[in-house]
Amino acid sequence: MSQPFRTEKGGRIDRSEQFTFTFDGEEMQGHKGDTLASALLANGIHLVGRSFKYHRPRGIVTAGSEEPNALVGIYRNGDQTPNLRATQVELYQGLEAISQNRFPSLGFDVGAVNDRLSMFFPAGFYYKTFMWPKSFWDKVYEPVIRAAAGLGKPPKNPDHDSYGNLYAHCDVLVAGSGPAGLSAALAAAESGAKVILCDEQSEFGGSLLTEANASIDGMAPSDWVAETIARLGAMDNVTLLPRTTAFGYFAHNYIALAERVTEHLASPDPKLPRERLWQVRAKEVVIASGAIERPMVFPENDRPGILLAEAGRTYLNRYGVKVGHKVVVATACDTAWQAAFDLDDHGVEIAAIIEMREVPPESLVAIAKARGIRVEAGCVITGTLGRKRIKSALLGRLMTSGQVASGGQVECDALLMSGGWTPTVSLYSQSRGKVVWDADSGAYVPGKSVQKERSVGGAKGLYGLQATLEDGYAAGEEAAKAAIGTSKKVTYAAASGGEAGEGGTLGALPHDRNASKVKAFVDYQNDVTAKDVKLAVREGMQSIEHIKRYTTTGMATDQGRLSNMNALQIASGALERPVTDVGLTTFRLPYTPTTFGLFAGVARGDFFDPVRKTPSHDWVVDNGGVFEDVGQWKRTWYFPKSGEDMHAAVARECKTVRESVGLFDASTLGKIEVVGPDAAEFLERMYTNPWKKLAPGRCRYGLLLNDAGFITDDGVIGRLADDRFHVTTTTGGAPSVFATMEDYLQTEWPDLDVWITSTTEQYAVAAVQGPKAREVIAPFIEGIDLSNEAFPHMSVKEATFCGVPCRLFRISFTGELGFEINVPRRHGKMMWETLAKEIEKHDGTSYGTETMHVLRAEKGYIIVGQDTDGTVTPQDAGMTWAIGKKKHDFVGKRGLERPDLVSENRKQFVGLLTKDPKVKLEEGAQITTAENPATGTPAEGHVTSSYFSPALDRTIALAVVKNGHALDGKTLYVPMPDRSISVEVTGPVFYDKEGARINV
Amino acid sequence: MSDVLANDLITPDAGVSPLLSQSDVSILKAAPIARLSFRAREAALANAGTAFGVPLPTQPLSSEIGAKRAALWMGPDEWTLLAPEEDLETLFETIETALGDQPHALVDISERSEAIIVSGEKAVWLLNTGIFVDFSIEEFPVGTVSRTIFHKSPVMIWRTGADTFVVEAWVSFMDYVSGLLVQSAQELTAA
Amino acid sequence: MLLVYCPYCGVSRPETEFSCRGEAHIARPADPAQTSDEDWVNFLYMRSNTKGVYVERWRHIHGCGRFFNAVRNTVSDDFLKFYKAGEPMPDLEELAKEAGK
Amino acid sequence: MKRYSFLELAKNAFSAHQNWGRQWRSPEPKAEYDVVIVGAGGHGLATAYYLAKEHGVRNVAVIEKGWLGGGNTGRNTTIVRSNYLWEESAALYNHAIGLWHGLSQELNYNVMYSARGVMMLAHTVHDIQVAQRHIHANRLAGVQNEWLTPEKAKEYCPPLNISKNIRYPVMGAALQRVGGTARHDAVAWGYARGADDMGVDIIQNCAVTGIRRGQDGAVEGVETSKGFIKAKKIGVVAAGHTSTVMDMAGVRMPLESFPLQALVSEPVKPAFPCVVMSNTIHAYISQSDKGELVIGAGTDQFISYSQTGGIHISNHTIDAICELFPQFRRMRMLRNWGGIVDVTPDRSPILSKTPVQGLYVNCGWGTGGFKATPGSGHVFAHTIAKDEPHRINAPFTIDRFRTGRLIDEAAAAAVAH
Repeated sequence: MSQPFRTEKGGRIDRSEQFTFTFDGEEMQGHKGDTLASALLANGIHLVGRSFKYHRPRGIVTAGSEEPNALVGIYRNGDQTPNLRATQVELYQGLEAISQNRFPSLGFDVGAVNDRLSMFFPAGFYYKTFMWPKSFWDKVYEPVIRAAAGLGKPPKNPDHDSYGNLYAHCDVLVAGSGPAGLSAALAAAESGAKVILCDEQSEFGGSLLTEANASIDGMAPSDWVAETIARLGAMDNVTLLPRTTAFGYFAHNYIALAERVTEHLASPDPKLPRERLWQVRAKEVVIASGAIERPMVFPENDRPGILLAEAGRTYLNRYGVKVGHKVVVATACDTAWQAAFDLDDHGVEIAAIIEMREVPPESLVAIAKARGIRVEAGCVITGTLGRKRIKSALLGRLMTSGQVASGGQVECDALLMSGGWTPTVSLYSQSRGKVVWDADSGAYVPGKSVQKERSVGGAKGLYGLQATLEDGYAAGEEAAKAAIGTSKKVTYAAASGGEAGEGGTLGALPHDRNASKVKAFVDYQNDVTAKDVKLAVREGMQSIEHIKRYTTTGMATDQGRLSNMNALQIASGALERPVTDVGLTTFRLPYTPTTFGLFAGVARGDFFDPVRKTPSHDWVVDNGGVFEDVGQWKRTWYFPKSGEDMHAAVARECKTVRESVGLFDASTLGKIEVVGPDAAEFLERMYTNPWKKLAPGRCRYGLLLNDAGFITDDGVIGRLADDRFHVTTTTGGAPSVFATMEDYLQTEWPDLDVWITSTTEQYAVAAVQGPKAREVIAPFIEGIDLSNEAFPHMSVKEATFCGVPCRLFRISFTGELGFEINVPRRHGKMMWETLAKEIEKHDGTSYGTETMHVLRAEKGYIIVGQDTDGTVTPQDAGMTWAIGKKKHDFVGKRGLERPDLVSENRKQFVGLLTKDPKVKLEEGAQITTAENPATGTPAEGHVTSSYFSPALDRTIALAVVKNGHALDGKTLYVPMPDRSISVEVTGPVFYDKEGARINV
Repeated sequence: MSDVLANDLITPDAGVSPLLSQSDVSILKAAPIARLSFRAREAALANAGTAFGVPLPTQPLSSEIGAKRAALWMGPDEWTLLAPEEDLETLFETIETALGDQPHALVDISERSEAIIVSGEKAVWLLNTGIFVDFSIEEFPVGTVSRTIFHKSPVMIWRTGADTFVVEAWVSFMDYVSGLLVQSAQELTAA
Repeated sequence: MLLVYCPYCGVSRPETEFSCRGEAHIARPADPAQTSDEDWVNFLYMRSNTKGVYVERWRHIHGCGRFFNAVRNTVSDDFLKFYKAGEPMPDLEELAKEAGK
Repeated sequence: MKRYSFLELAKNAFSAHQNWGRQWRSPEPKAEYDVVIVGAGGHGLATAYYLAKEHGVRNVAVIEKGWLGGGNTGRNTTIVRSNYLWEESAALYNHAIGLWHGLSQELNYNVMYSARGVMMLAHTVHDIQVAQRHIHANRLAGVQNEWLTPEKAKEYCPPLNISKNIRYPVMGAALQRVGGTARHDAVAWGYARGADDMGVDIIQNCAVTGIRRGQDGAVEGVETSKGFIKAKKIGVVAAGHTSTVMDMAGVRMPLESFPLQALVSEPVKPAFPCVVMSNTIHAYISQSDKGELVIGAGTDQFISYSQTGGIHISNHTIDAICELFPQFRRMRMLRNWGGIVDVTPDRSPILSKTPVQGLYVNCGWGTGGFKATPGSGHVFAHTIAKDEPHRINAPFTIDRFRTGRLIDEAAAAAVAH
């Protein structure tokens, strides 16, 4: 029969809908509503994976996100996701799952040899060995260790799916929808608060979906859940988010949720994101994350078929699956007894209840007796048999001496265990709250609230259905009150059954086996045993953080949720110190592993970062231009004609500009309008240069320093009126210059009557440069006499271009006659196309940033950020001329007087000419005095810019060189891997040294 | 009131087809408009308001509207003044003249940004895919204007109706902003 | 993502709308020419970097553009006070005491 | 101290590992030491180790507020490289690289130094210029670093997306083959074990609450939660808490402590062969021996001692990683944490005497201190023992901020155009 472990009836699965899925290629059936884990169990499959280090066969242990063993790879539509918990994977038609960390197969895994040799692999073994011979580490040991480690196979192909993002605000966020969460959400919502209720599972209800032995307001718990969810769903102020994990609790009540939107669907609509990140600012948070059951640490506690008791109950009541036909229940607390009773109700044979406590509650014993279930009190499990599935359990009787006497063997095909309950304090801990030790329950519980949150129910160690419901209601009211100032008392539901249980145990259980031979696992996935923890202590590790890092306990994909408390207890015992003195590791986000794509969201491709384009962009694309990324901007790099490479294109562009005319898009340069009666005074303080005497209609080059004295930006500044300046900055520097100006203006000189406005995008800017520049623009400019006399170099004036208002600058970054036309951005395309057409008539060219760089280098103009690097002063750059000598202060003036900035041996800006005019230096190449310097020789400087100069028909370079200004004509060397290049130091101006070409 | 304004001053660009047209949300490109940045200390506000035609709001994040005019509070000494684009030059002159020697800064920023109109019952949802501001009507009532961040781009949001928002961004960011909004809206049409 | 209150806008917004500009109340010396190298380096680089209650400058860069000051506990990241630029530094001990209550 | 070896491991296996000795003691502090080191991170422990080993100064205490190696040593992304721009930096980090190579053998503790290569991507013309400048400078300084074309970069790191169609295509990379990763905890533990063996007292859970100075201004010792400990020399190696500790001696520091986040994915089989860094789009990634992808994120914009950070920082880092390695989009974050990094104005460390006699400080490593651990400890031990800096750390003074003689590693990243 298919699904031999399926119950006859019951469970929340839809038996009318059957799905076929595969596990390691084998076809199986399950139902709608199953998880992969429940479907596998229904098919009698417990062995689902191999452990990390010893490759031991492992089975499903839990029914939740804390599952350490049942990690599988899921394949669909060419996408592959490793390490998904089978307990969380919802079944759909055609689901394809594979097991992990085994070779060649799950059943036969050669890695299992590690288990046989495990005596050589105690905790931290790799720190003690693999050191000889030295060369073996990289070549032999490490590759082997790496291949053996890891779990699933990494995805190979780019992800097809998309991921969404949503910011949300609410009054009360409730994380978790068990009894405490549901009642809290209800109370808060009825109080009028805006509520978001999320739960990591596909269905709301949490433990109520497992609870068969209780009633709420006379209803079965699951019916009460349905009714409550219906009520909440009908309210406008409530957002219900199933399949949504609150995975991160950040400062100031900022919570991140991961919603799985399509993962459970067989064929999702591709328009839907696979997952969605919710970033929620909540006024108040209710943490209702419940508690999870603790495994018992006994020898061979890791066999497939050994599960937590509550998981066994969940599989039965929620999924209609029996974990076995003959089940042993091992427990130290009351709650697990109910698992035995529920299974018994479904006809599963309970081989025995092995109760650690000498005197379990009489009421439970009585029920067991009535059902005819064998009870062994004062007993523990001391071992198990069965390699790929448990076959029997060894019993040990606890003696008053503390010793354990053998108590025989019980056959079984599954074992349910319960060491008690551990509150899930992850979110509380992430909120930076400090947990406190509760000796009564033997658990860490939330202490004082640090943020605006409260833990309820199991999450704070409170159990029992009625108590939990009441706690939830009260917390919901309280949260609403805190968030919106009012709350409404709601009618509490009355529950019967689901009482809180007593009991529990921590740490390794006593046994009568050879302690040095047996393995009792603390952390299943990472194969950490009780022995390992003790060894770490023996080796001097005293802090729990050291123990964790040394043994790797708690570092598996469940982040220690299952293992921490047992490890802590074992460490405490070994250290002979109380648990509270051992410390506790911090729970870090995410609560459960969270998809990278979720964090990355929509930021991919062109939406990875805004693509900023200028108005010429389309024209450039149409005309074959090549772009470079400059910050977020796309700037035209060069315009190759057919057959041209970059070098040829740039050479042609350079030549054309110098001989006739070129058109360049300068729109990306930063533009700041400085306006107000104190505008000149402000610039006087910001820039090194003097501004007060600059006449309206004139421009000046401005140099900007930081207060340390180093060059940070530059640009031409035009005075449009007494109280109005048009400032330009570098492209990359635009935001920081603006911010710096605001900073000084607002915080140092708030008395100045001046304001700054960014106009970078207000204008499109075309630079027309070259001897024919005037002829090119003349037909379109109205309102200005463009003659050299009327509108000389460094002029600015408002006019019109093709009837559109423009600001015309006569400036040059090429050394040629040049104009820059600023038109309102919308007309930028028109301007560009008009000018592009016009320059053709003059045999001109469009040119890009590379040619711009060459032309300015021929003239020795610096590029801030290329020829300067944040360590260059105006003196270094040979720009003392830019400093207003009479100014008492400007930003950077005092910095420039510091000892090292006025010392000898500073690197200074010079030109370099290679002895061989064909040899082009590499930018960044180092400069030395020795032709073949010894390794470690300090460099005299480095090449900052280097190009082939078509105008000079040779290569040129700019550099910073120690005392460079005094080295004119001297020979230095640029040592390269294959040779040393000799260079002559020159001034930085290579072309038209007297500057005649600008003034025509 | 503000919905009226959207029809009055911020109008869909007639020549451009909608960027997004779904039953629950649409995105329309707004027609060009005159935008002036006005900066001044308090003393100059009254004159400026008179010259502009509506008073400059002093309540943070608020807007004042009048016939073919809107004044948006951008900061304690900064306003964006909106008017039909044909009024740009006269408006500029009028304000400059009215203020005379009173210290202030008036700068034409008409072309610095572009606007889109996002409207529909899913407008808030759509904006919240990239903006972390609480757009509930209590927190962000009609008439509220605020600069903020949309994913990785600075934007300005102006709520002109319960379900209508004007979203402005610097021109070179608009492809990014509108592109992402359109993309994010796709899932609303999923089965 | 911290929640920062802008005293000019009167609203709290996530920190990415703001730019944090380091320790507050470090004024640029009034007369740099008369300032010693030691005092200049104090202005440029030396910071309290306090573990505890700290005063820092924030700018509402993607909002109203204003600089303002905030008092923050650098251990908890809780803000204790926001105030406009130009206002005097509050009594930090007093604030710390109040926050501790 | 029993030496570790295969043989020793085997021997102990047959005694069920019951006979392994302590790796270090947990002593109570003595009344007086020759040197007190404040901070038992990698740098502090290495300092103590080399004080004892190379300078014969064994009467040393390392005082640690928490647990040894619990600060940035145990929280970083374990990248080791030395291809820094300035000669001073290259010398310092290369000194460390030299020590890394034999460190496992030196310490008899496998620190798993894995020279997997560190590749720094260039996405823009400006990046290429910066990378080339580094390569040329490194070559002259004797530091290995080489340029790779995008194709060669992909050959070295097959998962890398070198498509021209991504937002910031990879235009090449600088590769330092001798760079790589090491096991961070093992570095702290190895130095602790070595130092302890030579008599150094490592005193954990002991907070320094004051630095006592005498009439002459010189240090006399430290006040701690376990009482006063006398010492004529105090070396402060407290990373993010340096300002706080130095303040106890009345010394103001040019430091700001920022939260720096890092994260790991769930472990997977080998998927990533080296270390890749991208300054332009802010991401770095490697894969640990355990199989986790180890990813470094950025710092928050404000100082903080909270050891947490904002989610937007992770978002930006992961979107960059997914852009470069789109196949990792379906990987999942397992753990995210924060450290506190002390940053100087020029992004270079301070390894220096101080204006206070007997007080030495080793700080300012910013986001990249792990790689320097052995070298830093080595030259700082020299500085303390001789009361004068080693040739290599001589430029890394506090005074450089006054004079303006910065070692500005941030500078070369200046914006272009």
